Amino acid sequence: MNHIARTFGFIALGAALTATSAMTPASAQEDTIKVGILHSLSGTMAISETTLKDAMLMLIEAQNEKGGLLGKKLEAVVVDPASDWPLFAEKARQLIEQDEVAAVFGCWTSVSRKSVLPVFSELNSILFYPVQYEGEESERNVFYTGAAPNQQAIPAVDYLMNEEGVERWVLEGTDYVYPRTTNKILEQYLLDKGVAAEDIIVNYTPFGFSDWQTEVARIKEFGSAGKKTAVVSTVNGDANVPFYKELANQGIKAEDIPVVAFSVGEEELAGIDTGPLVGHLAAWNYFQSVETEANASFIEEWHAFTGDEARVTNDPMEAHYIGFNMWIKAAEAAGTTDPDAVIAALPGIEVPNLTGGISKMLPNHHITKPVLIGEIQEDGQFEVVSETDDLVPGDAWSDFLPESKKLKSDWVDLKCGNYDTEAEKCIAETAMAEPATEAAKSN
Amino acid sequence: MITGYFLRQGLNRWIIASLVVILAIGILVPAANLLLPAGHPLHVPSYIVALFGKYLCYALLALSLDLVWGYVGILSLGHGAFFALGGYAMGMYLMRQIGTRGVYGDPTLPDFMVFLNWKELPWFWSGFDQFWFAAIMVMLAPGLLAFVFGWFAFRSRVTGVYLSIITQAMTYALMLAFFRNDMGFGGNNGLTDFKDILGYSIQSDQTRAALFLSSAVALALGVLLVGALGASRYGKLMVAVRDAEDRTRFLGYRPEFVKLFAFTASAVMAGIAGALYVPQVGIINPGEFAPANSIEIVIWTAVGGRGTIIGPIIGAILVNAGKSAFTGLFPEYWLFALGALFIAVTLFLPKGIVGTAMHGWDALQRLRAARRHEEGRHDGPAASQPEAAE
Amino acid sequence: MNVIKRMTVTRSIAALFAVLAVLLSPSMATAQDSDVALRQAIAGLGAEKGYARLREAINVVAQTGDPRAARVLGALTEGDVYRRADDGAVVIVSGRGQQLTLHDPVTGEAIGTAPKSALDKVRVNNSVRRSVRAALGGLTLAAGDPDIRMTAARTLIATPDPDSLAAIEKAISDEEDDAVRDALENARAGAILFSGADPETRIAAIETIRNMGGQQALSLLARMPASPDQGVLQAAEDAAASVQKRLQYWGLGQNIWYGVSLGSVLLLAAIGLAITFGVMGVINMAHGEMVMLGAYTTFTVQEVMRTSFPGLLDWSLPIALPLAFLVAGSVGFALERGVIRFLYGRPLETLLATWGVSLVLQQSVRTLFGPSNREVSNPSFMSGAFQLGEISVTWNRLYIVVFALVVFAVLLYAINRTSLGLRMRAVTQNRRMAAAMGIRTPWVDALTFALGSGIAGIAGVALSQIDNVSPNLGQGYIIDSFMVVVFGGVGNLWGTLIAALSLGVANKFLEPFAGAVLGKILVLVFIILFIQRRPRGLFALKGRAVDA
Amino acid sequence: MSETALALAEPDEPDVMTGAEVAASGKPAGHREDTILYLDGVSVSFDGFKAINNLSFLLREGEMRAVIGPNGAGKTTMMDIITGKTRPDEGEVFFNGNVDLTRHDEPAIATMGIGRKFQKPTVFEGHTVDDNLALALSGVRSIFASLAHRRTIEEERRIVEILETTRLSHLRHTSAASLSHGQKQWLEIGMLLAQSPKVLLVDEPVAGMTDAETAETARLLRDIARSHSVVVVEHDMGFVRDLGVKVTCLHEGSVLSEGTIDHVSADPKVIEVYLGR
Repeated sequence: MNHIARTFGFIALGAALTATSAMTPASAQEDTIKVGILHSLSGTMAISETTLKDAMLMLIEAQNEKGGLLGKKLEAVVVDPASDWPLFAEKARQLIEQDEVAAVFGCWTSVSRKSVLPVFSELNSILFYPVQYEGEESERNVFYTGAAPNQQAIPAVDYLMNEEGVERWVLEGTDYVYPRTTNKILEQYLLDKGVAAEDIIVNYTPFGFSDWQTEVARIKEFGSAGKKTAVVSTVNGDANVPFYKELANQGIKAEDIPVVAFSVGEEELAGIDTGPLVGHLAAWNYFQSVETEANASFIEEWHAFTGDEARVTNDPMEAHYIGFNMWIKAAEAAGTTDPDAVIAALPGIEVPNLTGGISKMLPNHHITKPVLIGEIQEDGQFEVVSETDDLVPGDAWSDFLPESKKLKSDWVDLKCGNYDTEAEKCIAETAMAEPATEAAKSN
Repeated sequence: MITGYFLRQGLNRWIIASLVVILAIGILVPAANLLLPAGHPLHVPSYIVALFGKYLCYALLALSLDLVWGYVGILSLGHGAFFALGGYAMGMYLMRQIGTRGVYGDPTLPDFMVFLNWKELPWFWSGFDQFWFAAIMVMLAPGLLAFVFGWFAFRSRVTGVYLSIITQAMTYALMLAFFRNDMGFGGNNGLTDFKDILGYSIQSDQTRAALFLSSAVALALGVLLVGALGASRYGKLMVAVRDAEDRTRFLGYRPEFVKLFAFTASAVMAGIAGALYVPQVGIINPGEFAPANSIEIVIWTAVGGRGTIIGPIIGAILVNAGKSAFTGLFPEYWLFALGALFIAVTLFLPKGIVGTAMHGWDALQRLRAARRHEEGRHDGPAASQPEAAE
Repeated sequence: MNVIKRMTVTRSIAALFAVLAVLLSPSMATAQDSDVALRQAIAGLGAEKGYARLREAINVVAQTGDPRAARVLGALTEGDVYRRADDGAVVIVSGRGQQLTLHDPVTGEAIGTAPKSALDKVRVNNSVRRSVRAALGGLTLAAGDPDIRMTAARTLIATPDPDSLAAIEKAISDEEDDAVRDALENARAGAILFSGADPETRIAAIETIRNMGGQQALSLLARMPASPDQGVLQAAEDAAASVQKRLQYWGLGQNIWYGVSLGSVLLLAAIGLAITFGVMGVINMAHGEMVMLGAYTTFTVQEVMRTSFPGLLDWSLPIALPLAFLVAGSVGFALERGVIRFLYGRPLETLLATWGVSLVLQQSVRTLFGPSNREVSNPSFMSGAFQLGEISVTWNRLYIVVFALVVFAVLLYAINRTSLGLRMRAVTQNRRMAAAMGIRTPWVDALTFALGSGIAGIAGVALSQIDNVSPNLGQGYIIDSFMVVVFGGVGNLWGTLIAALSLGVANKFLEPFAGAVLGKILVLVFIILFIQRRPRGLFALKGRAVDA
Repeated sequence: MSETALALAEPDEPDVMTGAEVAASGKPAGHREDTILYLDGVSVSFDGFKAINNLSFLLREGEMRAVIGPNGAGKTTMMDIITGKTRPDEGEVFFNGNVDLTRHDEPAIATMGIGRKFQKPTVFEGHTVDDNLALALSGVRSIFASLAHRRTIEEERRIVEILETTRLSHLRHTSAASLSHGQKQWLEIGMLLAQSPKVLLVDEPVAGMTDAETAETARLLRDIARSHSVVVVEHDMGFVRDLGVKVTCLHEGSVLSEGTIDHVSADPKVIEVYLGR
């Protein structure tokens, strides 16, 4: 009998929960503007994304202290998509449809972004995406505040070629779309620069790869052929720690074979004993060690907000900083948070970044950023060894991939994310016309 | 005719009741979404339609697992693989439907192949531009995998934990394989950015309603199928194999074929669930093969009550609704709640929610029967539904 | 404003120069004259910004030929050289925090302290470090300690320079240590390859290089400038081929080593599971989290050592071992008492409950320690690698292999020879009989589970040395662990050992041909097929079956 | 559960084995063609341990035979070999004089007409007594046929008949899980009968039964033996005596002695084996 009572209790609980989940929007308060935060707080990506959630909460709090936006307070709506890609889409839908957020800041992996894209275009909302990515995309509803490949990979390779005299290249990456695309672009770039094909090897390992012995030994062997060798690493997340540990233990020093990474920042280094890694490089658009006033106060604020002096800042955080400020400025300019108005207002908006420059939102929904090359220091920070003179505009479509060379994105004049400059037409538009004819046929 | 067959199999009233409920939900929810205006108190927002559509697919998936676990006693820790294969088959069709609307405007190649410089469509992508072909593959791919895998495993009499672990190895290997970009299935990003299905925009409320209804119908058919199988002599045989495999063998049955049939049928069901799931969530990626996902399916089934028909359905919906609610309400703490739920259910409701309820119901019936001194009376409700065995 | 991480891992170069300075002190008086020149040169290090200028300044310092220059150059690569803001003096700095101790760049004597804000760091990059290294090579050939001379000779081999031939030849004639002389001979041969020497000399040098062997020889032969002489070319080609061939044999050994080392990691990960799952039949999905707890215990111990007992830092691993065992063991104990004991006889349900436990444990750690990776550094005795012929063996891997085997042996002993082990076996074989004989079976169950969990915790200590310490740590090992235990045969410890090692080696042999991903897939397919052949694993346990 | 029955299983009562009658033992006499079961020179070993060593055994059509022997004598392994569970390393095993059983697996052998009851009662606990018997009934064995199968009147009649034979009629709709130990044994015998086998192999049918149940079981088996060939493996000497049939005593995997119960129990080799250690 006891069992039955318990069972019914459970069912009632379940029903109550379902009901609550459906009820949440009802409690929406009219006097706030909601901002969605869509970062994984559990699962494999929590490692990287939790910090971004905290950074957003800090930015929103700071903005509210300054008086909010358009006379209203901002309210953060945090959800946990749990590193589960379909759940990203579900949560995005919930944020936009139920919670009626004005904009969403979120996603880290390419696949999570791809998963939410249709939701944002269907429900016409705004996503700020803060992570360096493979490019080859420009959506009306998405603003890319992280680096496109030309804002990270190519300047890094230039530095190694010119400053370190590297002639032989190992492109080591995790097997997913960002490394694949980046390496494709780099390979073409290197070949164009006159590097012989046999002086490039490309290698992919799975996610979370932890046994690097063979791979590192191979790099060592490849590097002992006499020519100066460097590793361009697009190894992702969890696999980095064992990778660097193995590099250090097999005695690969930065002076011999430098490794330049595009996915290793201050946050990732916090998990590694950096002593043996001094001199290895990373290319980003921001380092915590950059000495500017804006950065110093940002870091101070961050430490105050988290109550932890040891918390580091990193590049995607700066991207959110820029993106958030751009959104505020655009909404103020438009006088509303209505997505269409804000989307129209965003291109051309300029806000200071943390490295002393002014970043600008471009018509292709990417931004201008400086490219910094940093060497890992003993204290887990980077020391900038090279910096581009000007800000580099983000390029949605790479010039080093045959199919995307001809494409151009311009949401201001052309109103198109993939304009074919050869055929002089917008691919998305011509395609839009087609299903109508098809539907007509089927009727 | 078919109905007649099922009726002859003596479907009990529980199954009929759940059929009615499922179909009613299948019709009412989309109707409330489409017909009622947004402000109406009974209006169901599209968000809920998409969400429940997903739950219905999960319910079908859990039911398919229940067929092999609850009835035949095969604990598959790799059922996610069949689900994902069905999903990929559907995803490939949806990819081909994009046509020139990809970002590069290539008429045949999906975007991910274009930027990886693939020049032509791999052979295994051919045919997927036809819905009928994709529909067949949705069932054939998981069915074939299950058949081949089962053929070897069951004939070699791999049982118990060993079987569970190799099913896990199977889905893990498939996950690694599908993660490889060289496989030609889009690697980690999987298949996404779908435009339309059978000529209807995948984002329209009408299409979504139709998909919702299809999921409900598929689930109802699943219930019907499992109910009919369970009530047939074959169903008794499944339970017999679960309880005493050796005995069936010495009675002249071939338990490996009993298992193989159930395993294959279950894989096909899982594949259909996957195929309906993909257009509703808009993405299929190798993460669906992750062993953790398969374990979750087991958990839904167990929470609801394995060996019962409505148990896994209720379990799948309840756990996922809880997950949806918790991840929004307590994003930082929902894993505690979920973890605690699993522990509590195993400890306090070993037969699952429905199993326990039925047990209570049975006890009640028996009590009444005893009071009326009706000896030997066959009490109906749970008789055709096997009890969860240890 | 940031945590200043431990500034110096005791790295070989730093130690080397400390020793060097002591050894050179008697010669100080005679070096009085060059003192001014050296100080002047050193002042140049702090003069101008820009790496190119810095490199020039380094060469100026090196050209003084004064062995005492090694101190400041060594400190430079460590990032310990600062420029005092007020007077522009170059100083070497030690200590941490805001107040730093200053040292004279020539003598190394402490010359007071200064706040960090009053100092500018002399920034270095890779190319600067390379310049320093090259400069040091020449400076240390005359050192008193043969080990230092050896290092110098090795540096010379790696950076062949015809200009240093004279110096090398002088060093050879002065050298008394055979090993160092051999190394110097190799260095000379290397330098000759790059010089314009006559063909005979070069062929002889090629012969020397060929005998030296190894990857480095191959590299030297590949890099040497093309010679118009056919004989030289032929000799170089032959030598390269012969070196290559030798390397191939060594490569086989290297692969086996990699495999054994991967296998030992698998063994460590799986061995606790061999108890909780193999012996007790609990499908323990929280096993990975026990490993994770062990890793986090290591992290905590290391943090405590770092902040409170810096002298014991290198001992944090040995200290963490028993603690990790206790932490994971008591969590295991609590888990058994609180959850699992209600589930005996229902193995598949333990899967559910322990899965729930694993979620809770993961999230607890995430809440307590934060979601990001935590740093657990290698103690100095586990850093680096040594050469065994042409096989490069990293110390941390070697320690892990040895450690895994020791854990295995201890566990085997515990189960077969101790009274708990005896009771454990009695209970698993016949619970009722054991109970009838007065064994407190619930107690034994709890202890057994605690033992399995504790061992997993110990594994976590070892794995923290090669992998991420993050809340996801356990998830990465759980599947592999189950594969190992099942492949080896449930309930058989020896099976687990053999399975772990053979899967490790198989994986490493497949990796070069098939790539890491395909290699792993092939191993999984192999396991699936193998289980078809032997449905109870490699070493099937007779009689009692852990069956679902 | 009767303690006496268990005690009887221990062959420590020499008085049972008095009145010896000497008969020839060793290689089975007679031709393969006349037998229903024929084992000759069968050996099987597990990891070096010879479970069956050059065993020869034959059973004529309609005969009932009791097999006794100490633990580890190879009784169960012999059954495993006959039913196809274990393949012999060497030797011949024939059914009906001409069917080589070593070439068939368990289901095939079962359908040929060899039924087996396990030492530990094994019934389908998730089913009722009725369903247990229905599943055992000879006939439908293919998966697809079983999908559409409906119970026929003939089947119904047989079930009722078997229920009566096994005295389980009043428990027809009870779950097998709730039967007593003895009832499970009978149900399993009933399931064997439902198979309509030619030969029944019955492994320790009275283990754990009360005296009354034991006597009842002996009666049941004698009934069955009228129309079937039966091999009974049993420890309980009183029960074997009750059966009143020819006895084969196994030891270390081969036949030690064969004949009437009096003959076998007086055989000095048997006494030595049972008491000598």
